[in-house]
Amino acid sequence: MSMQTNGREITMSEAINEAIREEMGRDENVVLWGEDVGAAGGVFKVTKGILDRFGPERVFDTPISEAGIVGLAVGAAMTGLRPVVEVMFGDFLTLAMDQLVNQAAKIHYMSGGTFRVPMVVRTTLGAGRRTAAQHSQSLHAWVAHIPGLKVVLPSSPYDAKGLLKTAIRDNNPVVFFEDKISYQRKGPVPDPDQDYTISFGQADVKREGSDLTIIATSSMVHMALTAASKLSEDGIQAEVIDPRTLVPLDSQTLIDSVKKTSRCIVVDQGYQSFGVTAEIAALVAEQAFYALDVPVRRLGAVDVPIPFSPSLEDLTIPTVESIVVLAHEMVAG
Amino acid sequence: MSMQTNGREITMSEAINEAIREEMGRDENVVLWGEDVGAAGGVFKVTKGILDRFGPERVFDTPISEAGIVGLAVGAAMTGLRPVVEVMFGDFLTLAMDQLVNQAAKIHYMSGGTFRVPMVVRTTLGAGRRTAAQHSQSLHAWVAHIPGLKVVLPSSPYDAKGLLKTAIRDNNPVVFFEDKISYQRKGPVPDPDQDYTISFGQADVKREGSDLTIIATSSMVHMALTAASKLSEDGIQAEVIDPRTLVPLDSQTLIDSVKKTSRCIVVDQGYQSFGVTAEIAALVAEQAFYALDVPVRRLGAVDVPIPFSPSLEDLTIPTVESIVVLAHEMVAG
Amino acid sequence: MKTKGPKPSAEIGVEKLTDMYGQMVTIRLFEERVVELYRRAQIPGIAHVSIGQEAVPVGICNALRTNDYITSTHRGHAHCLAKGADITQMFAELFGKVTGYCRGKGGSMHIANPATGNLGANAIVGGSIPIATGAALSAKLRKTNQVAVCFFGDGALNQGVLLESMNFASIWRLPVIYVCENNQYGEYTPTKRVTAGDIEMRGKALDIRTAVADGMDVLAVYDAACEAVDHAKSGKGPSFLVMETYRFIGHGMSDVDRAYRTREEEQEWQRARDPIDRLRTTLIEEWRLKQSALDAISSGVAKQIDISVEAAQKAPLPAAEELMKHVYAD
Amino acid sequence: MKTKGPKPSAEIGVEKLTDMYGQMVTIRLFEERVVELYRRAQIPGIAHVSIGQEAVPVGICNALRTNDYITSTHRGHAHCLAKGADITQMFAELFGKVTGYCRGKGGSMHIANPATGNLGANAIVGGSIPIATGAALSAKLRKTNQVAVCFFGDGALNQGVLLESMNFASIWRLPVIYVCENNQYGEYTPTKRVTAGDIEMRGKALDIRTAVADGMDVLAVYDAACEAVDHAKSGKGPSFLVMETYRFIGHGMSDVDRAYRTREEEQEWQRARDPIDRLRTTLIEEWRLKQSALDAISSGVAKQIDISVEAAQKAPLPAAEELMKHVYAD
Ligand SMILES: Cc1ncc(C[n+]2csc(CCOP(=O)(O)OP(=O)(O)O)c2C)c(N)n1
Ligand SMILES: Cc1ncc(C[n+]2csc(CCOP(=O)(O)OP(=O)(O)O)c2C)c(N)n1
Ligand SMILES: [Mg+2]
Ligand SMILES: [Mg+2]
Repeated sequence: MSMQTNGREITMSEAINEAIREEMGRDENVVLWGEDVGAAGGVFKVTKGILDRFGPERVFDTPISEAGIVGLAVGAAMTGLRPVVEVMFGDFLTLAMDQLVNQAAKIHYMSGGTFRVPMVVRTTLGAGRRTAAQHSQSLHAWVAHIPGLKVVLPSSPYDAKGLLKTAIRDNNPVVFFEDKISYQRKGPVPDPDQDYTISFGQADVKREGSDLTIIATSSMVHMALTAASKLSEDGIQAEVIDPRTLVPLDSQTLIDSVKKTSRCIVVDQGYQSFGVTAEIAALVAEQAFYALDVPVRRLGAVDVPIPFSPSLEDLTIPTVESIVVLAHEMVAG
Repeated sequence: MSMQTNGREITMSEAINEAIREEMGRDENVVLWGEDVGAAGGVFKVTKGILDRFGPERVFDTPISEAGIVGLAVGAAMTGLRPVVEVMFGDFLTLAMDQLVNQAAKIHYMSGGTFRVPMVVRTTLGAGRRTAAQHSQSLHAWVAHIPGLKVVLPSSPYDAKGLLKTAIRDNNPVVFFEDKISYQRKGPVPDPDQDYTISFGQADVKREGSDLTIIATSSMVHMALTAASKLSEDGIQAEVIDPRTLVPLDSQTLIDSVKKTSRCIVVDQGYQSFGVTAEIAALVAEQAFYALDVPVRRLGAVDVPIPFSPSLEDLTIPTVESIVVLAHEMVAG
Repeated sequence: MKTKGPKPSAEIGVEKLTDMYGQMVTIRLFEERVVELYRRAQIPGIAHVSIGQEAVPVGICNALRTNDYITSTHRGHAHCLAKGADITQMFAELFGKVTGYCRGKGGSMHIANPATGNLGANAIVGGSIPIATGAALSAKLRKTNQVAVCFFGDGALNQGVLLESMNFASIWRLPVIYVCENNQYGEYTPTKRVTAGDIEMRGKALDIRTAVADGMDVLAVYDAACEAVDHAKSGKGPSFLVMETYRFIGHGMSDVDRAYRTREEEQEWQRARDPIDRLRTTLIEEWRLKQSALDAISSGVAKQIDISVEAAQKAPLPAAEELMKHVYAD
Repeated sequence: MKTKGPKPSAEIGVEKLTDMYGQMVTIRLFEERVVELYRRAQIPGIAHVSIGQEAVPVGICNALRTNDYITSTHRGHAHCLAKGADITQMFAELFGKVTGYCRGKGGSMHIANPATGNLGANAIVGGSIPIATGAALSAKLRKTNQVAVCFFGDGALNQGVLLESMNFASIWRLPVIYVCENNQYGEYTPTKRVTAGDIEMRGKALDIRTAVADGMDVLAVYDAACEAVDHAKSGKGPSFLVMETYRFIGHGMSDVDRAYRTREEEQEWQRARDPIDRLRTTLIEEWRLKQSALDAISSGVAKQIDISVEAAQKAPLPAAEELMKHVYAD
């Protein structure tokens, strides 16, 4: 961390709210829309008070039209605005993929660099809230697969604020994934008057260690950190790295760590197959090949539609326990 | 290959057409719809003559409504039909992802196994036709990422016919990706009266070899086979394996091969990052770890929106040359 | 194969009316129990109830046969019950028990039941619209003379898939009935603020037979449904029914202040237009039923709910092996 | 800031009319050359031309200012030209040359040009509808008094995003003009067979000002556009214009037998309703222009096209370094 935080602790949700307010204050072209983001402050209350602060000229509640929400942002971004729009649940990205993938992602390239599409789509990921298969997916791998989009996955209030401010200032379409389950997680964040941003493509070493590298994304970072604490009690020093942005990806930091530790676990909350853990594992396995003592291992969500029943849902997502068990296995041999 | 083919050679397009006809003949619940699939026989002429053969009660031209095309199939499949629908270009899947991913893929699971969704979405992948960024994508990695969907990528007329017949008989949603560029490719296929199917989850060793395994999908299989011939002139014996279905994936055949050859290249036409090559490479790097002499290497599409200009487009997709160069590099050390 | 449609309300007699009364009471008490159980943390996740909107599912489903199809929404308990769902299996599903309709895998927003033609609730606003349309296409092609009813809220009016589906239904004259329950809000946003034009025009513009009914009057709903069913079953194609209604409480369990509307507005609907009170009055005044007979229905339902909740609570959770089951059908 | 809209055709005089004639001729000859170059394999990929439909882009774009926005479709050359594109850069793009509007990266279906307010052609049917709507929102919020015109074909009428976008435009009264070029077919399918109801009802149902015009009469198109622009620029919101038109040749370059329609039908449109012939007749009969003056326009355009094609052919292809450029903006 690069900034003094004065001991101030705020939640992830507040950090995001602050980032939006500060950027809206800084640049009048930043506007906000989405379902119930205005008067109600969003279903997760993340945008609370922003309508009151900036007024109905810059903050609008929309119809339930995800393709339209994203598509209008594309047109607005091409013509001078910097929209920050919300797609309430990441699962609903499915409805907006044409506008995101065929339009937003490609317009700068297809137009030979003449048009830019500076927009942010804030959306969510993550299971664990017993909301079943259509409200629990983590579809960031899809977005990361598409050239032209940037993908951000903050794990702490500090990162969320700094990364969102960067996203809003970026001249490209950025998809910003928030884990619903961490909205109330608190962490140190500098005072609002201290303007800071976090550059994309800079992984953050959340904990140093020498025996094993755990690369984890979004709220899985906290699972990894807790696992690392437990492992440390058993004499295993795990390094925990958060890539923070999948696109651009700071592969160097990941590879350097694995070259040092010789072992690597990749943890992510998306479906494991054809997901984020695959890309990172393939990359590390290639680039740190000669340093590896044991195969790179992956922990993603079990490849099933997320079930409703708590007794089943709890089996789908990587846990502290599953990380610890795997780490022991890898260090043992 | 398991069937006598009597020397008959037909195109990929004809093979697909035959598979649909045979299954429609076998089961009256098989119905066909999509944009211009009826009277015009599809923009690629793949469904030519099927309307005449089975009549307008079972073959319909639809409006340009991809979400509807796929969504109606879900409802029809749940209630007794076995729709085979066409999404003309794979790029347009973006418009139908909610129905495919949140509905078709999940209904069997979410309903506790009470409803089934036996439907096939035929669509295309592949670049090289100078149709630019919105008509050249290969988005099969997305579909493979979603539990509940099956994903088929035929590389030959024989495989296309046998796999499509299996797809139509399968009780799950299957997405069948056809490379536009191979529609006119010919290959041996048994006579129409010889009913054969190819089981999902069985990779096919298209060429045996001992020095290197090339895992290739769809039309990349032919690139790989041509590369293998060239390599063989240089004394390098490459084994070429076509997984044929990504979901289910026959990982065992892939791993066994790499254990034998100690080297592996994965070739696929989707964007390389967070794509199909990542999953297969990660899998092989983990499961054949101790057998590998050099890191598993990947060749996907360059991570750019596919450009229109031939001079640029030709740089985006893996080529025979790029496979050969990489293979030499890997065998050298 | 033309089958006679259902009889209109003027012809159905007191028995059927009383039955409909009982169904509305069942939904009301079921939903009230859901709220209570949710508050006591017995129901995990999220849940949306239909208190105040009972006339729509009951009026519509009573015009259907068991094998006619319905699709439902995130606010789906009422549709499932009106189409004949078993209360115990409903609660079991809400609790995430393996004895629930979806073996605990679906929960509140995904209850489905082939035996009653219920193709499933759906947590994607608008998500079930093409599904119902596809079921209607299937019925037409298989010549089964079934009809498919698609329930959705006013919020779904602005999902593109509505246009696509209705267009399909219209050009192919499919036996589907689109039922828009306009409860005046989509979450915290008034429908009028985000929905252009008159709602019924969305059907008319696509050449679909359209009717507006008072969604707080179960008999008006039922009659509108009978006509639409008749229309569909005689091969004339789709209908679009707009039902004016109101949810008496919040959007979901966490929506308690309801700052987006006034208490006066709520009271107006609750006092003057409660669909259960209304049918009760009709039964007493026009059909001379005794208050006590109607009270007995309520207490019977209440008892049934007690029994069901208890049974569902005792049922087992799904075992770990269930996790990997049903990802793919055999 | 209310700006006066454009003058209706009755007031614009012969100079502007002749100019519009020249624009239509330019499009016609441009497209004919495209067909020829395509047949000679000089244009890679796919291309869709607007021969027969020239009146719509020309009539509409002449009611716009340079900084007003347009979005276009897969059949987009005409819109780009009518909005002021340079012919040489157009051909260069079609050839995949680095001097093209998109540095050869876009091709026929993606020509975009900020200098003329052209937000881009689009190869996704319906794909540009929300983009134009978003540009209109942006113009409104930035108070620039610009209008955004969204061109699309009849095929896009059944894409859900149309409903979503038009609803946004209506509720927020956005300065957007939706121009449906109904050329009677979407690929090989007659529009009527797949499109329910009267097209204009799709606008009316959403409370959008709607007008139907003869899309083969450039002055009728122009007048309809003027009214819509006036409406938009005076803050009254969106319009929906339905233009009846016809493409004289196939859908794309490979569509040669056109089995989906009769030769008689084609000839009816071509002989009686050619928009260029029609304006030519008006100019000669009502404005007393000489045939020779009009012929001179055509030959001037033809010469310009020769020069442009030659220049574009000589231009370089993009170098390999271009591949990785413009994936992301700085
Ligand atoms: C595609 C999609 N977008 C947003 C949501 C979140 N959401 C759940 S219910 C709801 C409001 C739906 O309103 P309406 O259709 O009127 O139904 P009601 O809740 O009033 O019964 C919203 C926005 C969703 N579930 N699906
Ligand atoms: C989303 C999408 N679906 C299908 C296609 C394939 N396609 C290209 S043009 C076309 C017909 C479009 O018809 P219309 O909108 O009437 O335009 P026209 O070609 O008649 O000008 C189709 C189906 C596409 N490009 N995009
Ligand atoms: Mg509502
Ligand atoms: Mg058309």
